[in-house]
Amino acid sequence: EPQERAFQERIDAGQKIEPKEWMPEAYRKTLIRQISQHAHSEIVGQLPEGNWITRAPTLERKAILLAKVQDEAGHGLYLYCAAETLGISRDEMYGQLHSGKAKYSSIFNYPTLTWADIGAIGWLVDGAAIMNQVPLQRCSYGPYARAMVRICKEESFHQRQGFDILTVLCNGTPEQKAMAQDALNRWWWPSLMMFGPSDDASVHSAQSMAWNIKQDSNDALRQKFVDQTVPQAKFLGLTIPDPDLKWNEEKGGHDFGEPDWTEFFEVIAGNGPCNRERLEARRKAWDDGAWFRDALTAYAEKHAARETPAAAA
Amino acid sequence: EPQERAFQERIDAGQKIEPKEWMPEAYRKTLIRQISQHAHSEIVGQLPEGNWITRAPTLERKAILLAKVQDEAGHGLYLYCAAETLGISRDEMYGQLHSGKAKYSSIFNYPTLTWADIGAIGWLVDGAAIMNQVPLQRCSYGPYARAMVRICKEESFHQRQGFDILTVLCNGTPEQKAMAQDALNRWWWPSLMMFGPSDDASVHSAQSMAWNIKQDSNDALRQKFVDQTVPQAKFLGLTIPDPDLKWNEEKGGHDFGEPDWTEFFEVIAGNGPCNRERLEARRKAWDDGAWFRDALTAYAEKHAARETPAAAA
Amino acid sequence: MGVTSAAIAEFATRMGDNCLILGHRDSEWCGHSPALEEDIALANTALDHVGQAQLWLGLACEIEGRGKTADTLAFLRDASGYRNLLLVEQPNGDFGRTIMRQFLFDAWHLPMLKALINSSDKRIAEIAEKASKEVAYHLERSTDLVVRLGDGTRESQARMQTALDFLWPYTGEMFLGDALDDELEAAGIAPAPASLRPAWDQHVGRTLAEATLKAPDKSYAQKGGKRGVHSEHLGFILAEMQFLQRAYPGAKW
Amino acid sequence: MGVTSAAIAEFATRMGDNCLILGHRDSEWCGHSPALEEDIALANTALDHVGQAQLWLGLACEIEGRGKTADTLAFLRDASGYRNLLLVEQPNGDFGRTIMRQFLFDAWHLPMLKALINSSDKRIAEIAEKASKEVAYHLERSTDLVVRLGDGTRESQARMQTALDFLWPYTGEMFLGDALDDELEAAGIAPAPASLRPAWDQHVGRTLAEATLKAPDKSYAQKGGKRGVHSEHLGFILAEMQFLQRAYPGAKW
Repeated sequence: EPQERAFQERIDAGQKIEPKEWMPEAYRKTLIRQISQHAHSEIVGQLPEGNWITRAPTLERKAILLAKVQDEAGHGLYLYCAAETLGISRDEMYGQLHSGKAKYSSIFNYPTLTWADIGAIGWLVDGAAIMNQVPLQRCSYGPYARAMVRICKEESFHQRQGFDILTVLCNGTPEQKAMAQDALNRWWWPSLMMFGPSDDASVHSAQSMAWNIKQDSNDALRQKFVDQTVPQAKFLGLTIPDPDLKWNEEKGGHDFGEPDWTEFFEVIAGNGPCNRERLEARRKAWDDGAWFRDALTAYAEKHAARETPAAAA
Repeated sequence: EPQERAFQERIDAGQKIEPKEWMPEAYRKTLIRQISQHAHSEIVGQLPEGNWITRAPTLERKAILLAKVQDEAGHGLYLYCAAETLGISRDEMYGQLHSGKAKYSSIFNYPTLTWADIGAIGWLVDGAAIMNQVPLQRCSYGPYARAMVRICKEESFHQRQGFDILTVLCNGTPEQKAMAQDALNRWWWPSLMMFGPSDDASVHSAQSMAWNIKQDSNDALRQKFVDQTVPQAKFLGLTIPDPDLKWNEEKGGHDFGEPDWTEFFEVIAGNGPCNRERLEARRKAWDDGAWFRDALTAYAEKHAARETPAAAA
Repeated sequence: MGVTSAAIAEFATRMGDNCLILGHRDSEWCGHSPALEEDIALANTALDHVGQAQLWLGLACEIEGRGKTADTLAFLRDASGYRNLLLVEQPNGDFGRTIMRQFLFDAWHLPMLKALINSSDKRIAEIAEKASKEVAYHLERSTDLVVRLGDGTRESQARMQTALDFLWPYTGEMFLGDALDDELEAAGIAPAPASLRPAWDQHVGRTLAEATLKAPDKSYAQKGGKRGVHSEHLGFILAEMQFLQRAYPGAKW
Repeated sequence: MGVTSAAIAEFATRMGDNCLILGHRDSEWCGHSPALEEDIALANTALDHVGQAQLWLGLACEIEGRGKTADTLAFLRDASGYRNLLLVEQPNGDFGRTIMRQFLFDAWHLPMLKALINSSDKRIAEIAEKASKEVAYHLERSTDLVVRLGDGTRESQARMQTALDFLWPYTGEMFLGDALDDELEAAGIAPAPASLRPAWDQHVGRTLAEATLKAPDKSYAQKGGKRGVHSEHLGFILAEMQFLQRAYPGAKW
């Protein structure tokens, strides 16, 4: 396996792997799974936020939210393109999403119930996503790393916008402040679960780290997220719904409670509050749009056919 | 034609014609057209008012409106039954409605744009309908006359409810009063048109009158309606949108302007604001409900089939 | 009697909100149902539910004693203030899903009301007495339709099974008690939610069997409605329902 | 210049309301369109329209000078206060109808804005200048899609023809002038609506021909939007759009 050794050496040396270069089959498969799952998350992620576009409270907020959801579709596009460089088509990936074979981030199976949820998603969900994604800008697969550079820039913008929504609510009427607190109560634990279960023992994770397509342990990222978020909540005047949360001087970080992993696995298993609706919405968009995609293909073929004979003549 | 003469004599004597008795084919056809059109009007009439059930401003108003729309469906049912006694099935009549062959009252092709429209429909549209319908309680065809007795009782109740809605609005905020005036402005002329064009010269009308399935001329009813409505508008403090409207001492009634018959014929021709939507809604209800009706039929047949052998054994 | 009035008011709100939201959903069918008889029947059901909502919410206001009315509660609370079960706010879907939703709810509603007739709180008992007559008829009707549609054509059976599968996860919430329920049960005011399960299981089981339908094996219960955590649908219901009261604050109608 | 500020404010409101309501309709597709590229493109169009609405409604408020903002107008007017064309409030239907509606509107919007660039009112000219660049792109895109979908498959052609037939009666309103339009035209502030017809006819005619679609012969114009008499759809749009501002009066967001 000199090829594999050489491959690993290049990765260890911090070099980027590019599409046409040799790579182990498992590396390719792992990346396809990871990138397409990430792409699907962007696409499905349009739905909970899109749910409030028509009800955004001001024109400015409406415009910002529209732009954000549009960015997410754009991220989906970059990521599908990155995955396509590994030899899978976008339609295949959609097929996996619609059949339930491919996953997307479980966080999007929670409902957006108030306008404050739009703030909380930006602050917490995008915040957690960034924490996962920033290291990926330096990951070993070139197209993925480059997509992440663009995505991270926009995500941090989104996070600030979410925080801004909450800042305004927390400085608003008592009802608005309560709305913000309620959103934090509902989104806090699902956000912590975004980093996945404790992965100390995971062989899977070890291989991904060796390949430099995962850089930090789930627990380390979760700790980092908590430590970053606690002072922000304090700034907002909101209470994090965790009685076990406290500063641990010794470790220089916060101690915090254990998320309800039973709930996590239920949501993964399809029993979250919105799993069925999200998938149904995506399937419906796809099925209802078949005629549209077919028409564009037919037009392109007719057009090509019309031009070819002329060119040949 | 001694049969026809005898028939006419019975009618002239004020006797009722019953389903199984002999009647001229033209009488039958005219009645089917008139009754089914009336039934269709009740059914289509559910739509403009139904449009505000989910937005009724109080629970009490919601309940009243629900009951009213339910009554209309009930009226439809009586009338379809009355028409069925003349040898046409309900499904055939639906078919004529859905194909556009049968008409319904043009008034329901106008939209309900505010809550005040619900008041205006009760006051003006039901008011005009009652004026048309009261004499029909004494019409020559028994089943139709009896249906009209029930219907008229409920309609006059509806009219009072509509007037009550407007009374509250007219005694409410300036915005509410403006809403009421706006509704009157939009519903006044279409209500006058409900009596149909001037019918002095209509042979059709003359025959219907001879058969006692129409008792008054369109113009006479329209005059009666205006005379009844003007003082009610005054009571409400609303202005009828007709600059030519004034009391004529000599004739003991009001002079009033001519409705825009061009508009009337456009609406009849399908160009009213809501013609397409109304018909589309009814067609969709029918088509989407096919599986439901089929299932009930299939169940009844299975059930009958299961019982028959047992009974025969 | 150690039960605070607040607990009774909250209970009345839960009952009233179920009626109000289900009545709203039913009323969306007005003029659009598959047969004229169904237009009439469903409008009638909606009407009963609106009337029941008036009674329950009226009671909640009376107890609270701050001059609110049933209308205040109906039209001026945002979604997080609503206490209805998730089941009743689910979209209508096809007519089969609407009937199935009604059936699953009625089969819980009637035993609940029957138990409430013996409530130690007279006001609750009175409302339950009145409502139970209406709801007995609702259940009779929805049961009959579930049987006929389930055991109808192949298509109708498939539609009813799909409806059942879709709605099933929302039924568990009806039987989950919380501290409030415990408090009310201890005081003889309302039955423990779990105590209604056998009657429901029996009626639903028998009906589904007759309807040739099969209840899903798994049953992860979707919950939250009773404490104000709803689905994304309720916000849209309220935006529509409350528009006039919100847009013209303080006006009389 | 005999034109009252009120007339200019009303005109700006008409322009702004068209953008706001069409933007709202377009935004309903977010996450639900037939292809990812369309999600992006339609969100972009919606975004442009919301921005244009802010400018036009902002101008209307500035002229009125009573401290209102574009948000006040957007979120606190009931339907009868809205001045948009009936065309833009029509339901989305399938994606083909949405594209066709956009096309028919864009083909009017661009000539309108181009004419307004020469408005004697500088503020109007400035908004038109900015918006026309965005709208030129909208028209390019919707024209291209109409051609490709019309001349695509048999099904897509049928869908686009159905969309065209459905929407056609709402196009006449764009070219009907009233006293306000006369006043503004006389003052060189805005073009006579009828003057935009030839450009529209030409572009639409050419595009439909290329798309193998046929404009309906008859054209009874549905009208009323410009004077606040809308279809039944607008009320539902506003109930949803305005919910938060109505439910939490005076709050800042």
